[in-house]
Amino acid sequence: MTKTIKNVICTFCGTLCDDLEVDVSDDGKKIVQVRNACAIGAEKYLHVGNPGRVVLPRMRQEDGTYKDISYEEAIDFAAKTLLKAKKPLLYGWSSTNCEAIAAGNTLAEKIGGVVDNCATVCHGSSLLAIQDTGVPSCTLGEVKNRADRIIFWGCNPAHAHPRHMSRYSIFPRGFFSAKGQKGRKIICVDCRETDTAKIADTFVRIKQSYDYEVFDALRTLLRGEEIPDEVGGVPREKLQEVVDICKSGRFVTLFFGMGLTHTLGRNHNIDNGINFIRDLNDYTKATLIAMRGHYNVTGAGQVLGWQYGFPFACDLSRLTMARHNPGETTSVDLLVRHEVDACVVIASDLAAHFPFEATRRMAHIPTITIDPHISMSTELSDLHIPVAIVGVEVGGCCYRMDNVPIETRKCIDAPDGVITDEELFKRISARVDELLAEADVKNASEYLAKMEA
Amino acid sequence: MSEIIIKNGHVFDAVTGLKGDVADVCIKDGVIVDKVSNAATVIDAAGKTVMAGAVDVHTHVAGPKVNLGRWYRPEDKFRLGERCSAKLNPNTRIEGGFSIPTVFKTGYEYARMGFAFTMEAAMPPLYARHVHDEIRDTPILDQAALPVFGNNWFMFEYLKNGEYDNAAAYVAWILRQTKGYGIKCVNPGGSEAWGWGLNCLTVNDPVPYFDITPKEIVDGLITTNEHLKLPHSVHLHSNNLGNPGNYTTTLDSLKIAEGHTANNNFGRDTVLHHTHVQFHSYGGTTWADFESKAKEVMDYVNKQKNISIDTGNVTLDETTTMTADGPFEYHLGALNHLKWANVDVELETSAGVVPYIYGKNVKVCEMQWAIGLEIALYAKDMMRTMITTDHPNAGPFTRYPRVYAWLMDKEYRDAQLNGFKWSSKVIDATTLAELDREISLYELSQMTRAAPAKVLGLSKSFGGLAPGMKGNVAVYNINPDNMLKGLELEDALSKVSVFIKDGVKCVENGVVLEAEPVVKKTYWVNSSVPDTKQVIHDVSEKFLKYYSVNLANYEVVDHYAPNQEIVEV
Amino acid sequence: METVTITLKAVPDLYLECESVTPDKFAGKTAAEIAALPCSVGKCNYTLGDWFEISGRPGATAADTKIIVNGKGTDKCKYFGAWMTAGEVVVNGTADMFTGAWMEGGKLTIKGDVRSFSGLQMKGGEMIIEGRAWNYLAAAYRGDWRGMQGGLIRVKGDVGSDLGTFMNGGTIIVEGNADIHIGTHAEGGTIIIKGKAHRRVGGQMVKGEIYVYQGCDVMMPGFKKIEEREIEVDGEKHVFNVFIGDLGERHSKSKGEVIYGHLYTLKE
Amino acid sequence: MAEGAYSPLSKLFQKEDFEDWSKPHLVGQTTEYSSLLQLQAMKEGGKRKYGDGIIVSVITCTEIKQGIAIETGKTSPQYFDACSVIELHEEDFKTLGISKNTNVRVTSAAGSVILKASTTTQSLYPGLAHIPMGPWANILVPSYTYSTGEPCFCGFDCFIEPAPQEKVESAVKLMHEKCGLKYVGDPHYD
Repeated sequence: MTKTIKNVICTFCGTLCDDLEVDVSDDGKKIVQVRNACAIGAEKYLHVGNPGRVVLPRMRQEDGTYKDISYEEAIDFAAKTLLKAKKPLLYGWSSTNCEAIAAGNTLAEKIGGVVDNCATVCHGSSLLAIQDTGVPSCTLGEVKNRADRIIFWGCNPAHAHPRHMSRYSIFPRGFFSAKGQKGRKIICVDCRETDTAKIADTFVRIKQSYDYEVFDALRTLLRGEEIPDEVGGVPREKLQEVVDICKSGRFVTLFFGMGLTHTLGRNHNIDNGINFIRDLNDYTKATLIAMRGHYNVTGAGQVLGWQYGFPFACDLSRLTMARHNPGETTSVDLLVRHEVDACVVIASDLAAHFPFEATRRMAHIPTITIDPHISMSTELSDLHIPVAIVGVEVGGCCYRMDNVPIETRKCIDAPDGVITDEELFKRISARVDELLAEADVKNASEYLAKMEA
Repeated sequence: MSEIIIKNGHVFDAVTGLKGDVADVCIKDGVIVDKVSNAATVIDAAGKTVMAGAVDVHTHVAGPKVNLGRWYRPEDKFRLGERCSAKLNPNTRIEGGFSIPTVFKTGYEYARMGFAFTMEAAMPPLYARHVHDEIRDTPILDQAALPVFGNNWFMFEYLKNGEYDNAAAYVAWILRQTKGYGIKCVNPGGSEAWGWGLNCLTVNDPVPYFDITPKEIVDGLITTNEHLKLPHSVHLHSNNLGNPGNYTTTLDSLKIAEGHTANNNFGRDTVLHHTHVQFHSYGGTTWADFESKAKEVMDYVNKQKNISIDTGNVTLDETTTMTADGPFEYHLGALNHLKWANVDVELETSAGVVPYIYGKNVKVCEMQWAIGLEIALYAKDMMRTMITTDHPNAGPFTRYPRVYAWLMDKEYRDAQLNGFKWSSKVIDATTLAELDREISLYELSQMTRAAPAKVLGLSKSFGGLAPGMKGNVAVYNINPDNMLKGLELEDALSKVSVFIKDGVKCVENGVVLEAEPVVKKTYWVNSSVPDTKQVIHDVSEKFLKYYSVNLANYEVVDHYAPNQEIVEV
Repeated sequence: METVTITLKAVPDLYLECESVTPDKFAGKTAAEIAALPCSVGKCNYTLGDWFEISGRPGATAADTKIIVNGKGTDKCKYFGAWMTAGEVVVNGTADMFTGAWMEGGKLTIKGDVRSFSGLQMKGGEMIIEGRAWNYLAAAYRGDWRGMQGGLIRVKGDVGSDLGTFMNGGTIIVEGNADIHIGTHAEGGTIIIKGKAHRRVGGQMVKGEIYVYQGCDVMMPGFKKIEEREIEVDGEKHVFNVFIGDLGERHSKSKGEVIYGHLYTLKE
Repeated sequence: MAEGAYSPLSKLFQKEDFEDWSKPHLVGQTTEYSSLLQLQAMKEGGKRKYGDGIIVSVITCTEIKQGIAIETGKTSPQYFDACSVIELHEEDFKTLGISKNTNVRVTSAAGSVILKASTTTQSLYPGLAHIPMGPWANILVPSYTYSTGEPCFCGFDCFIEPAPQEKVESAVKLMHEKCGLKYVGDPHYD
């Protein structure tokens, strides 16, 4: 006998599909079956029961092996490491719930750390562009109900957001878009003919790293000015065609992804893209949405936003004020420039997704990784603290790629003794308070001064 | 058993009718009482002004567009590298932001000015969770939020067909789902039209594809509101905001209230609250011949007893405009060429954000400043007129004390007026220079305490010092016997001597004390009106077909509002 | 002009934030008072005395105060001369981020390189960099549309990317080469690059002038050649190809004339 | 040309130049560097070939296979198979003179790693190669961020040589060795 949980939220990508059906065993300990999920989502739920789940914190030993320790020891080690560090980095946050992120920020504020989330190597540049030129956006439901022109630029939902096209962008039938795909024209711009490009009506292959120039050409054409015969490997006629398709639409939506943020120019590519959309609004209705990767990277930014006013790369080391300056307070720069002397990796895999130069630095400073599973980071850090999996073993609030908050659901119980991110951070904070009280000081700065004296 | 007695202060309170008389205020277990034992903590308020905790009827301090504003305006925060003085209290959280303060700064700053309650003025139901997330993290303040209904597809259908039972049932359902407080209506029809890049500029422009007019929407909403007997009236931001000559639209919108009578058990006798009227009182045809119509609008407001307004005073700062009026923000962005952010919300509303600099040497801004003050000064019934800056649209709420000072001290505002680059032009196009009126402390206590509490249907617990009301008391370093002027007055109003919330002293001489013990509450309205078959059917159908989330994942569950104060209707 | 010489005692373990090192903060203080000025590494608060040997004495006002910074490890110090309004600062070595950021007046000389965000949103004064400058030299802070307002920056070596983003006024002279994104969103001011620029010069610019003597590898599509003209730049006359742009942007009008940004490259 | 504006090709193979963090990043490391390679290529008659290796511009992106593998586990064989490959255009296989699924040594300004050369359905153009995001790709990704926080994940140049006799390392081993940590075998918690 199994019981079925309906309307489960898939905690893999920023699409945050909320229509999964999960069959769990009677004792509520095992997931038996998952319906409606994409291949990745299904794997996420089904492999939870795989053997080899870590249930106790593991401390790295001299000889390179790991030794299981109790949560108390782990929490004490974490609190002391963070207090001793002059400028610790707390990176990740994108695969946990907002409650945990809020608890983490409280801790970061106590120990004067730098809080940074995965946006820093993902859509950070998009956020920089938004800071420079704003963002005419809308919810995914608007796209579903109204859009008749869809542009995918430097993103590949077929691989990265498998159900995006069927739920929101290409196929769904909405209030004003009853014809579904038939009523829509799909444009795909990329340097490789991705599987998304194969579905598109128009595929524009541009030379790698020429996005900025191409956007500029489109905007120039939109204003009826002349451009060279070829821009970024695309003939003028093709660009004119794209402009005409957009202008003839009633509701244009541009989805963009890593193809823009990871390549030459970074924020400027998106900056110019946003301005292209803004210009289009003089002729028709146009919006754009960033294809956020991890399921709650947006939420991590939202919490930082309302607590300190910045979407990512938030430096709290002054203890009295928050500072934000990507290029200085972003994780990769902090690690590569040797600006931080301790590191906490939460709900993300720094070692697997950062350039190696940064990873090596992480491996050489005291590092604590908080992750339900074994990952590259856990294998390179001094301490690995296992936690419950958000969206499977614990609920909590998460934000979709269009900033819509959705409450994730608990499906099964976490393994005995394994605690949640939120509880963990609250306990570390409590331990920090104890240590400050013991040393009889007001804040971490004084604590460090006392230690040095 | 905490007891406090505030001794010998000059008490200004519209509820008990005290106009500066020296009296004691007693609080026991967080509630105002007649007397307390000798064990009570004594706060000496001799030579000081005592008022109830203030209430903000319209402010944008939580939610998606507010946070988008925070996200995309890092330049609105501390300047990098500048060493700010150590926090006065290590137990408070880091504060940041000027025009869009972080949640911590919001709570602390409001408390420093003596505010106990604020109303988040626009909550897109789909984003309700986000709004409550931020409200939960805002310290000290009691808060509530108004869901927007003016561009809601369900309401369009029901109101078009005059199905008021269904409309009422749907509103009640949304209030339960989103933990909302009342009915907000922003640019009726216009924000939906913005879904196609269009707008509704008069009350008679039909909404594209929905064959209903703003007039019908507002009229229907008022009917629904009184049918539901909600504590607050319909909260309207009418069409055609911020354009020269828009005062006619404003009057048309206000006239819709004629013939409606308030029907509720909360002591509210208005049926329509028109917000930030300053933005809606413009004459002329272009920015060139743009002039003030504050008098025309206020004359109507003064004689029409069943409507209330708030001012929306311009504070002459660099700020960030944000409203659910999508088309307006696009228009504004095209005017000042600054960064434009926009969020359209499926089936419900739209929203926009644009930074704006109210320059001291820009004619239009100087005019807007004057018009805002005119509106307050023309008001006859202070129980229907409230002071706001439509935070952060006309200026950040942290500038309230400056606005109060301008209103209470003619010299101060004339100095500002004559200091303008275009002062002669502003004096010609407005009547501010002729107005000698100075708002009294008692009138201030009405406009910032009793009136908003009454209009919001909270007069049983907020806005006064009568026994039984919440123990929210603000003590200012103002001696009515020798009244402060200008900057000093502004200063005294921005830093309370003591602020007591729910019987807990949480601010002293402008310094926030331990913020933790104060239990902040989230207010929301639970209407007993049951769902109708039709509504149940429509909801399940529309969610299946048009929404991007499932019905089951729409509700704001309890842990988003850990300390709820549920207003049962 | 009185001179204060401060010498770094040790190389900072992480990065030293010493925004106190400006004539404005030093002026009229005794050596002891200067030594008491704050600086910090991460969350640890120190005083200048903890990190620097301080000799000499400052003038009564910022204007007649000169600060000379010596010692190994200056390249791990941020904010030298930030917010300075008058006087002079000389750094004998490489300086890290935010050197001369938000500078309003006076003279700032760096004998080595400066790292990113130097001269950020500069309002006035003169900054001479004898080595190379990294990215975001004289750019606007994140989200701000008010970049460099005035003053002069002269770089002897190369510069990185995002030079003079959102520039409103002032002059930047680069004697070496430049990387990508020069004068993006420029709304005024003059950028002179005597070497070559890589790509994306003048993207989204609406006003202002950019000289790139040896041209750029890839020209922005939004630029149109209008004429060839002899112009005197930085004391020398040359014949330039004159381009207007960025035609993709909305340009304002004055007296019926549309205002464009101008890009000049040397005519071979 | 001022020192540092261009990085000589030789730097490619002198790893320690990139080990030393305190050296300022070369101005426009990746971009200027690639334009140098183009110059060189032109000199040699428009060929991108040097010795038996070729120069390609590499992008690293997410893929559904890699996505699933991440959920299966970073130490799983699926993850290894999904990420330890470099996808090339058929043309480039010809120029390299190797057949599909041959191991190659890939070297960038940041590092050097052995990968398996394979083809893809998501067609590239000659001179453009793709490595799925992961530890192997990141050995090659230059950490230069142009002061935006975003490293050069896409569009950095690499030198590819056939290395049929070399072995592709497991992620954990690779990381431990490169970081100079003691490798005691992949974790197993069965």
